[in-house]
Amino acid sequence: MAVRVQAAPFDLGAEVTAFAEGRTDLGAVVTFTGLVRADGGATAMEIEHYPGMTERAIAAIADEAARRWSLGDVLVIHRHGRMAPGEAIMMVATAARHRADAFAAAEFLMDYLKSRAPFWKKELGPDGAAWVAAKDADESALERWSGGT
Amino acid sequence: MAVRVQAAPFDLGAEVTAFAEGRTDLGAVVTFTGLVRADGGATAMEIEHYPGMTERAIAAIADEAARRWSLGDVLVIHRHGRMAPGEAIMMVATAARHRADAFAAAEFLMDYLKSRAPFWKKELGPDGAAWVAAKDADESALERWSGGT
Amino acid sequence: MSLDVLYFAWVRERIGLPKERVETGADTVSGLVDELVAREERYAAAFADRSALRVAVDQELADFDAPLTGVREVAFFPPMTGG
Amino acid sequence: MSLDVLYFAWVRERIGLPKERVETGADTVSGLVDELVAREERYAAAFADRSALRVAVDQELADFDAPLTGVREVAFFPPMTGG
Repeated sequence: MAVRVQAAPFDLGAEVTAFAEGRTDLGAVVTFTGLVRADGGATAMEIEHYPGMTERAIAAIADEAARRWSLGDVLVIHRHGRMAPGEAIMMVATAARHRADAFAAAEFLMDYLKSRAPFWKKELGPDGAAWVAAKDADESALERWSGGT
Repeated sequence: MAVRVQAAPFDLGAEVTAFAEGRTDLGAVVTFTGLVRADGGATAMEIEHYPGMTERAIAAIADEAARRWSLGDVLVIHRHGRMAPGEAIMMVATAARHRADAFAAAEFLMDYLKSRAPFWKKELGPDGAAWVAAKDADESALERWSGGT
Repeated sequence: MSLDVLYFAWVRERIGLPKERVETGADTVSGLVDELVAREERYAAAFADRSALRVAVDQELADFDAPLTGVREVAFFPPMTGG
Repeated sequence: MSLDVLYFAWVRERIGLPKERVETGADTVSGLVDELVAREERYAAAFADRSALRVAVDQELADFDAPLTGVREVAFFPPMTGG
């Protein structure tokens, strides 16, 4: 299991290639990548985080995923700082023997990273800067995991 | 939308990097990669397919995914022929504005590719060759999509 | 009428060939299977349990009661195991 | 007791600083917020709607009624928007 919080861009292709490389016990790899959208002419995204708490919160979420599903490996990379439209903000990767575990764990990680890891997004656009508001949908997405797997 | 059926290995990292490259209207990319497992000492996997029908069947499944969810792009690559443990058999990638669409479409594609695209797997191992049997679970996985989205 | 009949995976192995041109008087896929089964033991063995088989008519999944009128190609195979 | 108080995102912007050392007599996070609000208008503005805020105590998510005994660091921020 690896968790990385960094300002630098990451090489998605290289990360995906290296993940689960050389493993012959895994049949399924799922990745999610979050990209900066140029919504409403947005020119950049700035992500603030809580150094110290961030890695710990992500590791706790990844541990919980590993408890709930049978996973061969988990990777979470999340950037902070400024990034341009089209750039990758973050990625998760999950590997498992079977696809159901890999998919469920990746969705679980995303739902929890969205609203339980200390990141805050600010969109910079033609009308200035605005903090992205949390969506009710993100909070209610967590409910589907509360009944166990 | 792109569908490729091929004997040659594909470069997962390069495919993932090129997919959704340069798009600033998409916030979410999900990929699934299926790998050959060395179950029970298996030494190789051979995949037979139905040339002519295969591309058509996959395209129909991808079209149906595009009808059900709001997708920016879809990619399906599926290999046939012989491959070694650890090698990638196939991949799907879905891109959407929001993660729920990208995840649901990728899972839908996998469920349908598993049991509605004309591929047959044969495992080669220490005890000879054996056709992989379809699982009841794969057939029943389709039921969750029958009520619409 | 004559049409191409294709076999895949263990159906192909049991029958011993991937494809053949078949002259048939059958109206449906089922009728075609009855004719094939009557030919030789290897066909009877391959089609012993029809519920274990799938069929495609002109490269589209179909049922055993699908009509053969105008059809050019019929394929028989076990349940798919791709992905 | 004294502890570090951290602010993030628009809470940081409204209060005008990312971190400060605070001397407090409060027993709970809520009590600490009451003391901060009483200080200056910018604190009152930042904490006007507590239901819009989240709190972490020693880098773990917590509630406003969490006790402060032995605590070294309290952070206030809006709902997270990562991923």
